[in-house]
This record gives sequence, C-alpha cells and structure tokens, in this order.
Amino acid sequence: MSERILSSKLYIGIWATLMCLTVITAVVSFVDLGPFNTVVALVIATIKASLVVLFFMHVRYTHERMTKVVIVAAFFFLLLLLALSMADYTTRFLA
Amino acid sequence: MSDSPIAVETHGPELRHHFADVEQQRDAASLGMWLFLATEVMFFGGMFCAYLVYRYWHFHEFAAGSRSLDIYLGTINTAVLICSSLTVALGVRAAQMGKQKLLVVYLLLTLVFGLTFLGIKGKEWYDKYEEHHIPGASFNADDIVKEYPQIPINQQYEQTFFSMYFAMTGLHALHMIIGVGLFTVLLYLALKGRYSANYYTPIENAGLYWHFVDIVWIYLFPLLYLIDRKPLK
Amino acid sequence: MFESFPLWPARASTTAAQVDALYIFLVCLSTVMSVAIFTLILVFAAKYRRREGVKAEQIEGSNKLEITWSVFPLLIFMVIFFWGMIIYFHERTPPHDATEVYVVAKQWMWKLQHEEGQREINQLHVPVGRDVKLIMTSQDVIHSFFVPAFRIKQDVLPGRYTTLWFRATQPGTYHLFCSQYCGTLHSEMVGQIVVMEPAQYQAWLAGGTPGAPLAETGATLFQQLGCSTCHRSDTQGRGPDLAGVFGRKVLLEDGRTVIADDDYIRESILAPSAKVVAGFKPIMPVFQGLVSEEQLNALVAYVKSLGQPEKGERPGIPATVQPPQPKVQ
Amino acid sequence: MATAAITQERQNYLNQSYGIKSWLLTTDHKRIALLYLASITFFFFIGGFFALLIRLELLTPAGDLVLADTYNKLFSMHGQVMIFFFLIPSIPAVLGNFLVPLMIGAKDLAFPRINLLSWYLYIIAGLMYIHCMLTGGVDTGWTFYTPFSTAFSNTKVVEAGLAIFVAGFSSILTGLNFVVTIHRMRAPGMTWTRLPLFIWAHYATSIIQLLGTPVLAVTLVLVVLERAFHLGIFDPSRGGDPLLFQHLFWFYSHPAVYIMILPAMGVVTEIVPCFSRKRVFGYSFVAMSSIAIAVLGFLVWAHHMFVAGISLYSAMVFSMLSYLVAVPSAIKVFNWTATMYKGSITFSTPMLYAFGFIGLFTMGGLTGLFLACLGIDPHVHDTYFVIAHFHYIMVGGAVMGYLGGMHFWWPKISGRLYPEGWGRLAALIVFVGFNLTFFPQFILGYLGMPRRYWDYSHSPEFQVLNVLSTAGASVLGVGYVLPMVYFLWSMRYGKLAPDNPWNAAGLEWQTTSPPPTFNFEETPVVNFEAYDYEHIPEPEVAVER
Repeated sequence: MSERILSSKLYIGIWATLMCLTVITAVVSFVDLGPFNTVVALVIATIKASLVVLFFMHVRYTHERMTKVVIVAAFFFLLLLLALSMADYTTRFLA
Repeated sequence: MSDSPIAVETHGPELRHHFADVEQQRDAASLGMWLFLATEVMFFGGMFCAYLVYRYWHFHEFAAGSRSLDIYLGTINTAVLICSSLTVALGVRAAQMGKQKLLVVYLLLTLVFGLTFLGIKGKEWYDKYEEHHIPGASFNADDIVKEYPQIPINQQYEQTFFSMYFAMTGLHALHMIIGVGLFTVLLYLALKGRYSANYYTPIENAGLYWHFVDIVWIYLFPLLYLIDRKPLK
Repeated sequence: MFESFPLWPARASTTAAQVDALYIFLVCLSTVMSVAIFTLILVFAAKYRRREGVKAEQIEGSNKLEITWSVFPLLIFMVIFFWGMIIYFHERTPPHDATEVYVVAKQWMWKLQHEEGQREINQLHVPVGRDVKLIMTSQDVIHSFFVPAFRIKQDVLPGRYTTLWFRATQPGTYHLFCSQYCGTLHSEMVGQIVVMEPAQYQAWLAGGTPGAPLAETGATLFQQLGCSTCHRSDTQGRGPDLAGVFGRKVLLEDGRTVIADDDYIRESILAPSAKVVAGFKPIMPVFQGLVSEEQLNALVAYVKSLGQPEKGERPGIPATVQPPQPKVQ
Repeated sequence: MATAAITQERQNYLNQSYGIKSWLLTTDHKRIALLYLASITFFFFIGGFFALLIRLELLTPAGDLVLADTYNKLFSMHGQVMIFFFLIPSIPAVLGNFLVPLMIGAKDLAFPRINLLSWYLYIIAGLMYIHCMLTGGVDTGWTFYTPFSTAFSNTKVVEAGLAIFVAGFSSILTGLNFVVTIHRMRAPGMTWTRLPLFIWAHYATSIIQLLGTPVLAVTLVLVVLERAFHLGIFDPSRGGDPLLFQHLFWFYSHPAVYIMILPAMGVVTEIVPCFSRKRVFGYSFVAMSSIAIAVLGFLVWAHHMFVAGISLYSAMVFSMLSYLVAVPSAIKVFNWTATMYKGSITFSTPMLYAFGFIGLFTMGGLTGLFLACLGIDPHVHDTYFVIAHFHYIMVGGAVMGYLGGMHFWWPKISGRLYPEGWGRLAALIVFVGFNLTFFPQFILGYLGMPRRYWDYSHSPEFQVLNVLSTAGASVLGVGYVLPMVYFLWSMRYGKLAPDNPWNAAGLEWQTTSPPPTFNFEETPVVNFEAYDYEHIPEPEVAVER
C-alpha cells in the first residue's frame, strides 16, 4: 500500500465538484427532459460515486490490482441480480 | 502478491505475529476491507433490486411519493454527507502525514457532519410520521392523492413506495450510526495518540467504510427524491 | 395394509404423455451416463489397485479429452433444454376455446366454479377430451395446484391470477394436491379430479346443484355495485365501454398498451388507477376489500362474456377514443 | 519421518496451553476449527433428530405421531439447522479453517481475531436459534416464503430470521478471511498453479459467501420489517409481490448449494490423487471449473420458480443457464475418474467416502438435469423428487465429502489414527443407508407425493416407499453415529499418528501431527508442483492393513 499522499487542494477540488453536481442534479430534476430525467440523475450519481471512489478512496492511485477487481466484481454481480430479476418482471405479463 | 518469506520473528507492536512484514499486513487489511465493501454492495443491492421492480410496476405512486419528500432537506443532507466525506479524506491525509492534532480535528468534524445528517434524517422521518406516511395500519396517503389529482394513485402501492423509502433510508441510517460509533472509537484512540504515519490502517479502513455509506446515499438521493419533479401539466 | 404399490403414476392427460416421454428419455440417459461412470470407476479400481512393484503412471491431463467431455454433454443438455422448452410452452399456452373453471384457493381448501355456475369444493368434475383452463387465485398465502396424473402444477398466488390447462384422456378419479407449503393443514388441502365420459358429465352438470352461470352472477353484481352507471355503451359514460374489450389491446393513459386479459380486468377492479385507459380519468373507486375472490371471478367472467362486439365493428376499444385533454404521465 | 513417540512429546497446538480460556479466547485457526467442529456436530445431531421424527411420522400414512403444526416445525427447523448451522459451516469452517493456512504455508489466517469473531457470531446465532426452537420454533419451511412467513405464520419467524441473519455474517467473515489469506499469505513459491485444488474450491466458495450471503441477509431484514413493522414489501395485500421474495431468496440460496458442495469437491480432489498415487488429471480444468461453478451458480436461481408464476421467457433463460452450470460439475466427475486411470489405488476409508461421493454426486447431478428441464420440473417440483435430488447433493455429496475429509485429516487434526476397520464399515453403512433412504424418494416424487406433507392417508399407495425410506434412515443414523464414537475413542486410545500417514503430497503433511501453534517450525519454501506423487514413496503397508 504505502499510499501517495494527495494534496488537500485536490480533495477540496473534488469536494467542490461533488457539491456542484448535487445542486445540478436537484435543479435538473425540475426540468422536463422526458424519459431522460432518470438517465441524467443516474449519470450524475455515477459520476459523483466515481469521484468518491477514485479520489477520496484512493483507487485512482493504488497499485493494488485486486482493489479494482473487487469493485468491478461487486458491481458485475449487482448488475446480474438486477438484470436477471428484471428479465422476469418486464416479460411476466406479455401475452 | 507478496511472496516474501515469512521469517521475521521480531516485530513492533503494530505488526501481528502471523504476518511477514507490515506491508503484507496492510495489504491484507486493505483487501479485507474492500471485500467487505463488496458484500455491502450486494446487501444494498438486494434492496435496490426491490426498489427497481416496484418503481417499474408502480411508477405513478413512486413519482407521487417522491414529490412528497422534502427535496430541500434531501439536498442539504447530500451536501452534509459530501462534506463529511471530505473531512474523512482530509483526516486520512492527516494521519498519513502523522499530524495527530489535525487528525483529531477532522475526526471531530466528521462526527459533527454525521450527526447532522442523522438529525435531518430524523426530522424527515418525524414529518412522515406527522403525515401518516409510515407504512402500517395508520398509513394514509389521502393528502398525496389530493395534491396530485393528475396522477392516478393507488394507496396500497403508495405504501410500497414508503416501505421502500423507510427500508432503504433506515438501513442507510443504521450504517451511518455504525459509522458514527466507529469514528467515536477512532477519535478516542487518536486522542490517546495511537496512530502515526506508520500505523493508520484503522483510520483508512473506517474512512473507506464512511465513503461507501456516502456513495449509497449519492444513489439513494436521486432514486428516492428525484424520481419525477417535472412540472405537472 | 399395502393395498397397492404403484411405481408409475396414472397417465390421464395429453400433457402427461409428453412429459413421460421426455422423462423416460432422461431416465435412460442418466442410467447410461451413471452406469458408464460407475463402470469406469470400478474397472479402474480393480485394474489399477495397488500392486507390488507397479508404480502409478503420472499423466498431466489432456485438453482434447477435457474439451470433448465439456462440449459433448453440453450438446446433450441443449437437446434436453429445447425438448423441455417445447413441452413447457405447450403446457403454458391454454387453447383459446378452452372451458374455463375459476379456482380460489384458501387455507386449506380448493373452491372451484364452472362457467355454468356449478360450485365445487375440493373436487373438480371434467369431461374427457375437452380442454379445460383453470383461472386461479388465492385468498391468503401461496398454494399450488398439482394433479400428478396430468403432470401439471402451477402455484396459486394471492393478488393475481395464474392459469393452467389440461385435456383429460382417461376417465377416473385422480389426486389433486396442494404442493406449495401453506401452513398447518397443508397436507389436508387435497381433493379429487373426477374425469368423466362426456355423456356422464352432462348428466352430472344437469343433476348438480343449480346455480346461475358465472357470467350471469357477474352481470347482477355489475348492476348492484353500480359499475353500470359509468361503464355504459353510450359515449356518455365516465368509464370505458366494456363490450368487446376482453382479449384486445388497450391503450393506456401513459402510452403503454396492455392486453385486456383476466389479470388486467382483475387489477382494474381492485386497483383501477394502476392502468387507466387512455382518455379517462382515474376516478373509479377502489374495490379492494369490497368484493370477494368469488365475486371478482364472476365479474371477470361477465366482462369476458361481453365478448366480441357485433359484426358491425363497433369502436368498442377505448384505444380509438381521442383523449379529451392532454395528460401527465 | 519422526517416530510416533517423539511426535507426541513435541509441543503442538493442542498441548500448547490448557484450560477453557485458552480455547474460548484462542485466535489459532486450528483451535477455532475444533470449536466449530464441536458446535456443528451438536447442530448436526439436533437436525438429525428432527429428521428422525419426520421419517417416523411418515412411516404410516396417517398423521399419528405428532401434530400437524409440530410436523411443520420439524421439517422447517430440520432444514434451517442442517443448512445454516451445519452444512454451510461444515467443511469451510472446520476443515477449511484448519487446512487453508497449513496448505498454503501460512502461520494463520489473515485475520485471526475476525476468525474467532465469526465463531462467536455463529454461536450467538446458534443460541438465538435454540432460543427460537425452545420457545415455539418456526414453521415456515426453511425457505421463509412470503406472504406465509410475513403475514400468516404465528410462530417465531422474526427470531429465526434474525438468527440466520447473524449466522450469515459468520459465514461472510469466514469467506472474507479465506480470500484474503489465499491472496496474501501464501508461502514463498506457492504460486496459484501450485495451490492444492482444495484451496481453489474454498476460494470459489468464499466468492459465493461474500457476494451471495448479503442478499439473503437483506431479504431476511425485509421479511422481519414486513412482519414486525408492517412495511408492505412482499405481501400482495399490501402492494408487494411475493415472487420478489423468491427471487431474492434464491439469488443466495441456489448458490448456497455450491457453498455446500464445492468444498466437498475440494476434499475429494485431495483424496482421489492421494489414494491413486497420481497427480490430478487436468489440474487447471478442475481449478477453473470451481470458479465457473461459483460464477455460473449465480445465474440460475429462478429454476426454483418455474411453476411459481414467473414469465415464460425468463423461465426459458434460466433453464438454459442452469444447463451451463452442469458442465463444470461434469468436468469434475470426469477428471476424478480419469485421475484413477493407471494409478496405484488403495481403499482406505477416505477413498471409500470419495467413491461414495462421486457416485452419489453423479446421481444428484443427473437428477438435477430433470429439475432444470422446463418439461419435467412442473411435474416434479415441490415433490419428493426434489427432496431426493438435493439430499443426494447435500448429504450424498457434501456430507460424504465432509466425512471423507474428516477421516483423511483426522491424523493431522488429532495426532491419532482412527480404527481403519470401523471406518470402512461406517463408510459402507452410510452409503447403503443413504441410498435406501433417498432412492425411493425419487420414485415417490414422480408418483406425485408433495413435500412437506404430514399426512398422506388420502393416498396410501405412497406407504411402501416411505417405509423403505424410513428403514434406510435408521441405517443411515447408525452410520453417522459410528464415526463420532470412534473419533472420540481414538482421541484417547487411537494409535499415535505419524506426520504423514498417507504419504500424501501437500504442505499440511510436512509439519508435525498435530501441527505446532504456528504451523511450521520454519516457513516452508515451495519448489514443487501440487500433487507431486511421483516423488513421494507409497505408504508402508502398516497403515494400509
């Protein structure tokens, strides 16, 4: 491990970005984008989550391959759960 | 992969006997923490799955329920959590550099933000109680039905929305409470000068946990509060 | 004590024959595969048992063999899969002209009602050679309608309909089991399927407890509950005209379309706002808790009986109605 | 090799320290393994006792031994005890705990204190469950299906659910410990391709424990919330969908079958090469098939729901995916068989269990093909066919593997030899008793006898097969008591074991029997491949006898 020490400026920059994105996502939700409201909300949430993971959680700077493998694996299995469950719900009442 | 020989028998107090060296121990702790977070992803994943299914089935009720939540409190709470994540990150940084006093300050700030979040959450829950939006025998969504006559609302499915709301925010809050407990212990130990630039694994791992709980909220916020805020026609 | 000791269940439906054929195929296949493996193990065990002076021969492995015994079973598995799928699709797609029987399960009995109005408890009389479709729901927990002699089974869920169909081939009396654990007397939730020759069945129908046909009961309820004040055939109604709706596609307020099947009608009675027909407001009262499962079945049967519109192609389908005002999703 | 007398004088993990405290506060993975051994054996016999009562009740068609409610509690608690308190911890928490560090040349697991914590969580869960049993028990079946569990059952559903929730965390922590240990604690030279396949199997198992168990945990939390706080999540009368519960439940509970069977496969993969004196045929295929089973195992869960009311199309997808997971299982069976080819085979007790495992697992696996088949499943679902099938996998497979492993490593664990003659006899009794118990149930199932029936007086034609099954169960019971008796006996009176009684490959055999507290006097350096039987002499006839 012996992580690199990141500058506090970087942290504050990330924090400011996160705050901006929070305001943006709240404001955008009042604009009618049709079905894209949900998409935008989720994309912004994912950007925010990625910033936290990459910088606050140091994944961007780690030399550990396993950390990344674990993250990818967790989201892969989460996706399996969601996708295969929805496979039932979206087709259940098709005639 | 550390294939280094496990030969060193003499070691400092922070190295447990069965590890070869400090680096192996820290690598192990870090991997363990990330694996734990992976299990947490699946734990919340089960609930996200339920949420997704019911949102797909009962979209109108979810949209109306979402509108009835207080978006100002929700946004403020998101901001509070992001601030707490910043103080955690800075706290870990202080620990890395061995600045013990600074570490204590950041831990304290984190606790303050964490408790603020829980306080606001509590206020929101209390509002739900006042509005009879807590699922159960006294659940009543007449106010929502009246407020949004344009949206067809089934009260039962509305209850499902609030069930998901309470289950998700409740388990998130439980994680926050655990986090606050964790950071209180860290604060105590930091005050006793337990951590140094050589040994700050607990700070780092608790930090990872805190960030994870933050990420869960980053998703919960749009999923619960921002389902459908477009102006009604 | 042991009156009979069968090793094979009675085979009394068209499905049963199909399932048995696949089952026998699978039994043979499994027997061949396990005998092959067991023989190999026994032969190796005997032939290569430890002997003085004979050393084991180290073998690394063989990619060719590995691929063979991965791909080959997979091919066989796919045959089983497709064969099974064909049977399943057949078994899960009821013929359109099937006679319908409504089934309500509750802890711990089966209540069945024929289209003609006959009610039965824990017994179902059906004629040989006719397709029978069961429309099932539960009043409490999950049950499962299982007739071994027909090789059919379907869970019966509260809050929605599930369906099942069969065509009996052999007269006789067969077991009806509840196969989904449902509480204390799960094992007493059993009954009989009585399969009769058509003539006998007619006699049974005639001699049975008289009851109004299901649709007729439904029609009365339709009046009593006041449904008819809004669901009218003139265009003044505040609800869509129901004539000819059944089985058609319906355009919904939010742009989706659904098929107006049993489940949709059921849901529209219990939770009308869930899928509102385009052009109408979500003003219909909720009937959840106000009608029993049996009454619900009667209402569904009535709506169904409104059936096809007359030849003149009345625009009975609300899909063609212009929405009176723009709507929010 | 050291002589027996010297072995005993050396310090080992058993005589390192004495007293209750030295056990209850130990962080030694070997002692924790023994703590687990004692506790899971306790639960095994509780679950077995329930099974006995179930079989006795079914001896006659009428419900004449116990009340219907009692019977429902018996099979529910039999399932929950056996699955959550015996099978899931069985091989991983006992043999895995003991052997994973030894096999990779580590001093301990990566997190010894978490290891102890996970045993305590198990004990807390166990006590909670015992409390639940003593105060009325639970009657939901082991599956907790909603809305029965959340709205209709009037038994201790919440207590049982919370107990299993806690047991789940114990299981998660064990898996977490294994993954980290296998990644981080391997001895110098112990590369991934030199790992014993037992380790690969445990690695795969741990993946499932880590990613599957939390979903069960949250599902149980939701059940508890719905039952205790009236949230409407699964109950259709409160707007929920009961099938969602089944989706979430089986997302864990189908892979959970692989938590039970994969470690047993790992055990068999150690035993077969040792008693054939050969390296494993197709090492990399066996290793990768474990991983494949773990991953594909997550894609098949809805084959438990073909008649539950899911969509036709998703049923089709899940059926096809279920056949995919059968392939890696088949690969394993073929490779074990091929490993024996041109070997030098002896028939000690562990090998007899391995034979039994392969035979019974093959039959369990093949009948799995029936259940994954959309054409057959609607008939045999929820009948005794399913009961027979999963007992062939979990008892014929997992328990046979567990017993085989216990015999194989008993000399290492206890430092004593068990009586070989009795061992073989018990293996034979278990095999015969097992088949007699469960084979008739396949026929019963196809005849249509539904599971969880307390009374079948309306269909007395099922009786003959039930009598056979009950007779078999009593034989099986004897087969399970025997090993416990002679293992206990051997701890005091058994012959002292040499370090490597089977002349087996693997690091665990290179240390003393029993091993010292830190496993190896010197950190081993691995410069040989796994299953290097070419360079290991065959054992003396003395052990073979």
